[in-house]
Amino acid sequence: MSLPTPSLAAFLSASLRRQLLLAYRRPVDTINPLLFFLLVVTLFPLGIGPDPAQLAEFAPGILWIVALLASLMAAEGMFRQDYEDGSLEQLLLSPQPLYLASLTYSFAHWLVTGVPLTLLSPLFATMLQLPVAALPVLLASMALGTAILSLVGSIGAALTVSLKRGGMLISLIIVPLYIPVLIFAAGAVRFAAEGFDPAPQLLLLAGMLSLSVALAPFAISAGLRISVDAG
Amino acid sequence: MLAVRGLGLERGGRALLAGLDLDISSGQMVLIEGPNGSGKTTLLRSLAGLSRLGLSGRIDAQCDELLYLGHRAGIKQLLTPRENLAWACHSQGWNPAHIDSALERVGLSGRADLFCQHLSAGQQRRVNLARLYLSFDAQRERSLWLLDEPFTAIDRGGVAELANTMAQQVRRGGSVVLTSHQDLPLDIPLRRVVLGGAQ
Amino acid sequence: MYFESLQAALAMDGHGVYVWSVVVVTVLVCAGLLVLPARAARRFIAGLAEDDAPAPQAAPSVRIEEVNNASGS
Amino acid sequence: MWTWFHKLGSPPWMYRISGRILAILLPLTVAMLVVGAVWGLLYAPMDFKQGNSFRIIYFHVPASVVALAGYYVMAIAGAVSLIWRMKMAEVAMKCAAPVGAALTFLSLLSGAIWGKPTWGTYWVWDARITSMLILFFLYLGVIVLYQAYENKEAAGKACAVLSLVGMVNIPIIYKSVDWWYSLHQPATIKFTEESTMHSSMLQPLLLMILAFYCLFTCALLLNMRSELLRRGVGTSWVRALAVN
Repeated sequence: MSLPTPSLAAFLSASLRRQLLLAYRRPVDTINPLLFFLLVVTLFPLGIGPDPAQLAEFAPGILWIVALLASLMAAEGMFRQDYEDGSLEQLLLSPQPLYLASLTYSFAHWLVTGVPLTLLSPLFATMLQLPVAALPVLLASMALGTAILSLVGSIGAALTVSLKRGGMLISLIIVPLYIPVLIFAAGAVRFAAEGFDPAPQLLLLAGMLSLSVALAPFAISAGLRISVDAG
Repeated sequence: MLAVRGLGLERGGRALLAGLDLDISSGQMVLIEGPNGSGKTTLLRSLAGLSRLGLSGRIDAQCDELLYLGHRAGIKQLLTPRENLAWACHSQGWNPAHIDSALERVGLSGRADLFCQHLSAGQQRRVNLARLYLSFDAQRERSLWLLDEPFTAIDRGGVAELANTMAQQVRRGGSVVLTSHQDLPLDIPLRRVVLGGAQ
Repeated sequence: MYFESLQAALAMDGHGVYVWSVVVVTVLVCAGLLVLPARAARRFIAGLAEDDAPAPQAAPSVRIEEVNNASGS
Repeated sequence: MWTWFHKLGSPPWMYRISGRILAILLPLTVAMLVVGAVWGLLYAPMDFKQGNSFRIIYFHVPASVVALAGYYVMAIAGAVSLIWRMKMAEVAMKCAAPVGAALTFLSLLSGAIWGKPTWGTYWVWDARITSMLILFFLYLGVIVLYQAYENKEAAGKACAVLSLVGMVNIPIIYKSVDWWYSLHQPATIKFTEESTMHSSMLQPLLLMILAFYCLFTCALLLNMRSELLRRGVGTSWVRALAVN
């Protein structure tokens, strides 16, 4: 098929603007993960006790586990609406490269879920007594880590969007793939809190992000094609 | 524009059709007919390249533009008709300056800036049909329209206008493939592909 | 043999319970891996012999016809 | 080369050849398993640090090694099915998943039982066992995703994509878990260090690993045969089988 390609940059920026506009008009999708984050952070001191020293020790792990769950929750509905109203069909039929369109979707998803989580994480960290010195590293790890989670989560969402009970399934598919992010990101924050150099872990996260940016869109595109076809 | 060789379709372990050879050349209108469940939509989706499961044979498309309108409108409820069409323009490379005239031709110029969720089902379908006019205005050389039940939920005046546009598209050298339950109010030659006929 | 008697081999200095239970589990898993699919295949063939599977249905025919309803021309 | 590739894609050919392979490989596998097990359990010398419970190594390590390799087999079959649209590769991928999951389960269970005499508890978050647990989830994900799709052709494609994503991730997961373990438990008991193993202990282990590879192959072929039959309902070669 030989279709002329209209301006790619204009299409990608239009797609991004469209996703952001939709998120702005349906803010509940953005706010829910944040509320979930706040609620679960509240549960931990109630569950394990208010001792500041103990909380501070567990804070990196708690923050990252909750961020991971919030991201999982957000990933689930990522393509649902577009699948049901037929927008995905139109996306697949567009002469524009699907690889970049998928990447734009993930990027928009990160902007509306990952970035707010990152920005609010210092607040939650303070509630959990994480040392102030570790906050910059927390921010960096959140920014890098949630971007990876968005990309990997998009793969799961793309593969399960046509299934009726995709919700449980996406957790099973995606959580094992989230584990390296959890280990290195929580490790980085822990190192920073204990006064070690967290640079290696952050660099590893950056490396993983580059890898997912390069490879995840292939899997997302393939998943979307299969889902639209199977529906 | 579209060459189909030995096409076989199968869904859910049931053969829908086998050995279909079909050439769709420039300036041709093809109507796919058949009872419910005979595979009209699946055939149209495979021509569009959306459906590859259970497909055998070859489909070669040689066109500059492929437009598919399916059951699911691809309309975002939280965007206005204008915003919906603007994205379609970027995606297909149409001129966004034609959005206003396209909306006018589907009778929605007064509602261009309302959210689509406030429009009726028929109006939402017409937002989708506006893409046909945008495609028409783009004047692409080899333009192929694949329309699944385009007349559903359209009032009588709309049907006439739509049929007229399809006729113009064909006269201009484009091609139209459509499924329809209704009789077409058209006065141009067409090729009928009847699915699910007796053995 | 490393052990002096069968009793010693079974007891393994108190570790026998663990070692032999792993052996039992391994045998079960291996047997399951090999027997289950083989049995499924055998039953399938037996089932085929009993009720002859329906012949695959030929696809319905497709009719293509040219209609010239150009009223004026 | 290409005729061979073509034949590989033909169900009746595969069914016939796999039957012939199994006729030889199956008895061989059972013999190797029995010999390896008896050798390891009764003839190999005891490890003086761990006592006789170390003999669990002859089941735990082969199961772990082959379970991991099985994931790669599954993912590569998935890749072949996506790239060359080869149905047989899709069958192989689908059938490898439960076999691999069963071996991962065996590895986890034997590891847990081994933990009791060694660490005094059934479950320790050791790097190896944790990685196996994650591998088990990866297998389950593929199996459950396949079941969830009604259209089995779509299921095969989706699982091929998922197993490829898993294959890219496995080295990262293993490395990250290793790092995590060294961070939290520096230099505790590291008992299965191959370098310290005496050759009289190593030889039965190598035999068992080979036996488990053969076991995986046999189980995969048996599963594929059963799957080929199910998919071939109504075709002439399956009906010919029923007549015999």
